[in-house]
Amino acid sequence: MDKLREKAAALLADGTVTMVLGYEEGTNKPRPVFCHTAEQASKLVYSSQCINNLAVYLTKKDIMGAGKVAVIATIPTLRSILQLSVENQLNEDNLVVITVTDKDEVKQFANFAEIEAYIADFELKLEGKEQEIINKLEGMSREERFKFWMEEMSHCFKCYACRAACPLCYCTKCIVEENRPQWINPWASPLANMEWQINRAMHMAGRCTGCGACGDACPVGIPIHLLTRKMIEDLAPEFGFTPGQPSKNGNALSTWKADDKENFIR
Amino acid sequence: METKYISKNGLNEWFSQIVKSGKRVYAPVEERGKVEFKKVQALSEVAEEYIQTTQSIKSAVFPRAEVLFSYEKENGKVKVEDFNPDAVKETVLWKVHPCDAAGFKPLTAIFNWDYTDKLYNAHLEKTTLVTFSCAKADKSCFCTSVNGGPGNTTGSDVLLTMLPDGGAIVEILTPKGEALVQLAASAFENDKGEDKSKYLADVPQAFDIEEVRARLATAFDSSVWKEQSERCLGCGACAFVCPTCACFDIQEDAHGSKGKRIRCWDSCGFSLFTLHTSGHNPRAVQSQRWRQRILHKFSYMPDRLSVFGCTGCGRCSRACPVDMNILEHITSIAKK
Amino acid sequence: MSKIGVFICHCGENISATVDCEKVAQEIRKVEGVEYAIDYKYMCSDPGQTLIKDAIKEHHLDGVVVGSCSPRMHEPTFRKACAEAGLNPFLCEMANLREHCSWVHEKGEATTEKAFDLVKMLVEKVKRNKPLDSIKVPITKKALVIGGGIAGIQASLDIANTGHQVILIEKDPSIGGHMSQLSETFPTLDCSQCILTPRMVEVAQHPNITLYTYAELESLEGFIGNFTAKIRLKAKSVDHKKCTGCGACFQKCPQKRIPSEFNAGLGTRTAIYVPFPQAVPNKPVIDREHCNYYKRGKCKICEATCPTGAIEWDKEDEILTEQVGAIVVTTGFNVKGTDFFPEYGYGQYKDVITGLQFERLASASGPTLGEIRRPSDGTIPKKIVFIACAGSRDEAKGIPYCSKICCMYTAKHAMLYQHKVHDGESTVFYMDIRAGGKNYEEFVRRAIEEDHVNYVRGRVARVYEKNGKLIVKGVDTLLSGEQVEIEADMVVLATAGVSNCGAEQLAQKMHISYDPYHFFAEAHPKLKPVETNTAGIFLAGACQAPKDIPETVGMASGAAVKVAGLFSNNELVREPLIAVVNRSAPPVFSTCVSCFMCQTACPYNAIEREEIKGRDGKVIKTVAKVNPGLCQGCGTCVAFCRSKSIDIQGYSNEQMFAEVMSLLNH
Amino acid sequence: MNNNNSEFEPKIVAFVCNWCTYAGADLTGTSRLKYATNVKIVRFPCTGRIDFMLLLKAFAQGADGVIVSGCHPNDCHYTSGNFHARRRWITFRGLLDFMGIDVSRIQYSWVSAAEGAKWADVVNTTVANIRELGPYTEYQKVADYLDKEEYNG
Repeated sequence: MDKLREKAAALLADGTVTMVLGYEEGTNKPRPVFCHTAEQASKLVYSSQCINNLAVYLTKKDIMGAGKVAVIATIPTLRSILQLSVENQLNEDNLVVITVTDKDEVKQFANFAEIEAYIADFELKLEGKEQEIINKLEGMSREERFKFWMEEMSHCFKCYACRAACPLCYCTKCIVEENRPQWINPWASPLANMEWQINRAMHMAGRCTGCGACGDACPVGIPIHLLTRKMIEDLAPEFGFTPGQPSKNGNALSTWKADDKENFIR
Repeated sequence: METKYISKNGLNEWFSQIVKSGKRVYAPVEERGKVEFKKVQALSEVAEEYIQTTQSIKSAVFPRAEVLFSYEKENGKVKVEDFNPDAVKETVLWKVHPCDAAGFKPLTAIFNWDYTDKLYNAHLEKTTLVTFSCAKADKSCFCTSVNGGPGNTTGSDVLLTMLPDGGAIVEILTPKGEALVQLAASAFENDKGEDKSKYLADVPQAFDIEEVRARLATAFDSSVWKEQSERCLGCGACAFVCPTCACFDIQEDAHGSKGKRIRCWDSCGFSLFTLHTSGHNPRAVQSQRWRQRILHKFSYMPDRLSVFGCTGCGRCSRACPVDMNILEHITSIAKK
Repeated sequence: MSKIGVFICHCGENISATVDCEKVAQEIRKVEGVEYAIDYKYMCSDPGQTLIKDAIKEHHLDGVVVGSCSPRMHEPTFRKACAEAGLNPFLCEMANLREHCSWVHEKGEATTEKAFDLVKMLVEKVKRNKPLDSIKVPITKKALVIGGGIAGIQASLDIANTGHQVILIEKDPSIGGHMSQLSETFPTLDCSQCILTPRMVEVAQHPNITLYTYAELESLEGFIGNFTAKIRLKAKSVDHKKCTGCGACFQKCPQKRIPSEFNAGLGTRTAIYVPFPQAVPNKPVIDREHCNYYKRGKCKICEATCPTGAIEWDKEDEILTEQVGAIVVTTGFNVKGTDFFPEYGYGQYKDVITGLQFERLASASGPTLGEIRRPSDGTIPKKIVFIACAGSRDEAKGIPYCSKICCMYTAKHAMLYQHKVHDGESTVFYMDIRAGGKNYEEFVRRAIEEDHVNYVRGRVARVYEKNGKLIVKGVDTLLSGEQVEIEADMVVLATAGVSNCGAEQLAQKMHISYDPYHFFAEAHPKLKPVETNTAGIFLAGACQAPKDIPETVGMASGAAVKVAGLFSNNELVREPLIAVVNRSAPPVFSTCVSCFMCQTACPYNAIEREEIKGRDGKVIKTVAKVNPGLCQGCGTCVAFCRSKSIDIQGYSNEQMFAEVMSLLNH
Repeated sequence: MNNNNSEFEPKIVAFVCNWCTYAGADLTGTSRLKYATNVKIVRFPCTGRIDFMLLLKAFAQGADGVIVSGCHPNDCHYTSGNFHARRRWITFRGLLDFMGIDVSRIQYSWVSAAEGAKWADVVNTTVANIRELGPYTEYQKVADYLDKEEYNG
């Protein structure tokens, strides 16, 4: 932890960066913090408890400003950073990416290519409780699954915390704000909520890196992250990509193979 | 204004009488690891062990989405069907916390400020609040800092303070409350003279709200807003769980020649909330939206409506994905 | 508030027979935004169109829906009519009440209701149509003709003679195609080569024609007026600039037993060869598959004999890139071989031959110098049997269609046989005789009456060999109904005409459609016979369906005129139904978030990057931009764009959304 | 909603591409082949253009079934629009099924400009299937956001 604080302090002190994004102690668990001075770096903490995906801030112009910033990145954050770079959203020269290895070493990446190499060793796996719910759902009849999701969706009040917490939801104008035509009814209703989630999932197809920030953010505890997470599990083998590893040449929906399965097409 | 005692059995009797009377009863119910207000039939469904429901009960009087009126155009003529107050059902809100009940005061103030809102008042009129004093609190609670308290009666029709024997001290606060009690008058006994304060949760006061208000009067251009809001993601979670947030949007649900006009929740935390058609946004960045949220609750509302827009329920702090702890933030403002 | 005019067409009886057109018109008047509605017998007729024009002026309509036939039929007609009345043509839409309603449903309530829904759907769409201006794209006034048969030759000459450049490519070493293989042609019996070869030479010498033989289309990109064609020039291994065509090389070539394609396998050729004496260009290529040098690494006799040192052993295929504005596809057809017919001996009997092989026997330039002789022993057949419809019109063989030319050439073959073998006896087994065409019927009658060809109506069940003879077993279904058995010396099968090999792949390269038999599909069976569904690509000849020479030549000239018509303008006016990236008020400028995922999705590389600059010239943001010349309006990017920043004119999100909603709101 | 399947007339929307299936459906007409009136065709330039939201909207608006049809692989007028569409459908289908939405109510097909008969068959079999499945009330029910007691907390 000290090594991390020193590193951050150094970067700020020598003016390499204008700001360091990291974690500080929060009410119940660590939360995002923005250090602008070397002194503030002393607030930094790092542990497995750090679950917020800091990549979400990297596309917020008013927070980032023009200067160079450093971000302390967990594995999920690293994945998001790569996906964002693939999507033309990051300026490699304006970003210092730091992580803390399992051996508790502070590692600074020279470039995105290095990040790619680094995360290649970390396989994106379904967590036990995720797998549990997925198994439960797959065990259900279609009608039961529909009931399950409808019940869940009935709790959604459209606060869009899922969108706000997702590093890849960086559109200036989200489809739910689109009103010509009004694709999705703006008020909270089970159907409108479901339509929103289906859109979110479809827009994430081939992009989602499975960090689970959307699910963590949901104040009413809907396991929405499973929608995209399950999609990764299904599509990765189907379309031949590695879960959580962004591809530079297009994603699941912007590319195709002549032999994509079509047993459902007459 | 009368105080009575009700025994455990009496409580059961009263509750079943309320249900029998045909009134809808909403009470906290534990489901999917969350406690939320839900329509109930029996006292046994009501949750016991919890600090706070995730969402406030404001939706009982200010639903997430509500039809203002519906219309249909037929060969040139337009038929409008207005909102019908008589269609609103009698409702009892059971086991509301004092901080939630207190929320009804600012809500009522907002919906009757420059315009008397037909829908809100219709709901309110038919709603009776049976509030339970808080015996437990957590570090997000701060009712005592905002003119409230675990045994506060503001906004309630009846206030119950549970006693170790399973019975409760019953404070009947309004005619509505009295009427509800009359549904099972025999279930109530005379007051045993117990001091309810013994049974209330300990919620230390964190700041002096008037001091905060005074500081805020000059804080519009303070750097504090940027500092506090840097990590804010700009979602609407805080506003939607809040018992006093009343911002809404008005939307059209039009299909061919018929349609409905709908009022639905909105939040000043959304960047779109103040976006002009011209493309100009008077609250262009999140820090400005955060400032609006705080000033509105702790400065504008007391100025205009002589009531604070915060009851210290701490829901926003618990709901926030990035731990924007309002207690912490307000305290720091007070200390500045 | 829209003012839509709705015009319901009866199409004579075609629509009104099952749809209550009057009711549809009445009901639609009640729909929000419909200002005027009327039904009429023939909307596409002059008075019909006048009706529309007058209504536009009189009622100041800002949108028109015509409920009639398929828009694929008359959309241009009605859009033109609207334009003439001063309404932007793209404010006119058509509801398909004929093909999609009246013709496919029985008369009744439901059918009329559906008709109403279809019209209502388009009303909701047209409310959201925007006036659009056509896009103008420059035209490269150079044509590519693919296939050097008579169709390609005719098309090339006709285009070249209008003063435009033509590139003609032919996959074989010489142009000429099937026609050059024919002996005489029906119904005039004039010598095929005599009329063809002058045309071939003309092609070679024409200043406006660039001829590439031994060449194939590698790939095709772009769109009408602006195609980029990659052409593979297969290695000839002979430098035609140096080669004088003296022929020394192929006289000396040791590989002499290669079956000659030109002689349909009846004759042989060498490895370095000119396919036939009148070939154009009359210069050899080396068939590497059979050449000793390429097979075993030694020989090179041709090189030794070549006086000009034209042999190029290491020559490789070249890829040539050409910009062309239009393409005429004239790749012709093929005929089934005898091996296709188990009942006729699977091609194992030497003296059972195809009609094409008979052409070579009868041809003066053929392997027998025009004498009809049996491939097996070279004797002159005294009894010959011609079997028409060999494979054609036979569901069981997967060829249900009529090959069209067999009846005529079979009659011709029998005639030629009778003329050459005076004591010979010829029998034709036929199913029907189809001799539609100028002097065709007379021609067949001549065969029967003057040349005494014996016509037997019936199918031949079996042909088998029995001590040197071919036993032909059939039934005379016309007269006796009895078994007929003929001991023939030779049997000629009028085998089915089929699509040329590789037709499917070629169609896919060019993105034109084809039918189940891989013949290329014309844009409209009657009214657009030489066009394809892909603008700028035209068809001529048997690649579209089997046809005879006159028809092929006519079609080729037709295609040529289409090309000339296209080239008669400097700019091509295209429908503006293309994608556009939105623009919005500052500080956003466009909701495009520059992820550029659309670039990977676009089939035409039509999406570019555009910098939005502030007054100070500083780049504010870089967003996607659609190149209107390249965009073909498929809309894949539109459905793909998450922020809905790209929309497509004419099929916009608002329009499609409104259509779907309207269908279900009652 | 009519729950008696024998009298039940399914509402079906067909999303088709202009070059193959729309032309194929034209051929069905020209060939005077008959099919059920339940299906109404919406014309798109290409299957690649078809937004998955439109399918959801159709169901929300009361459609009981949906047909999506375009050019056979390799036949796309725009080279690869149908390939992109196919990817989208595979992804969409998996998601819908995971959410318990009845994917058997969506019939995907390739119908070329030459397959008039196939179009008639696709329509008729789809109508029969949907008739069998009955009205999609399960989905349309949740479209009613007014049901406060359940949904408004």
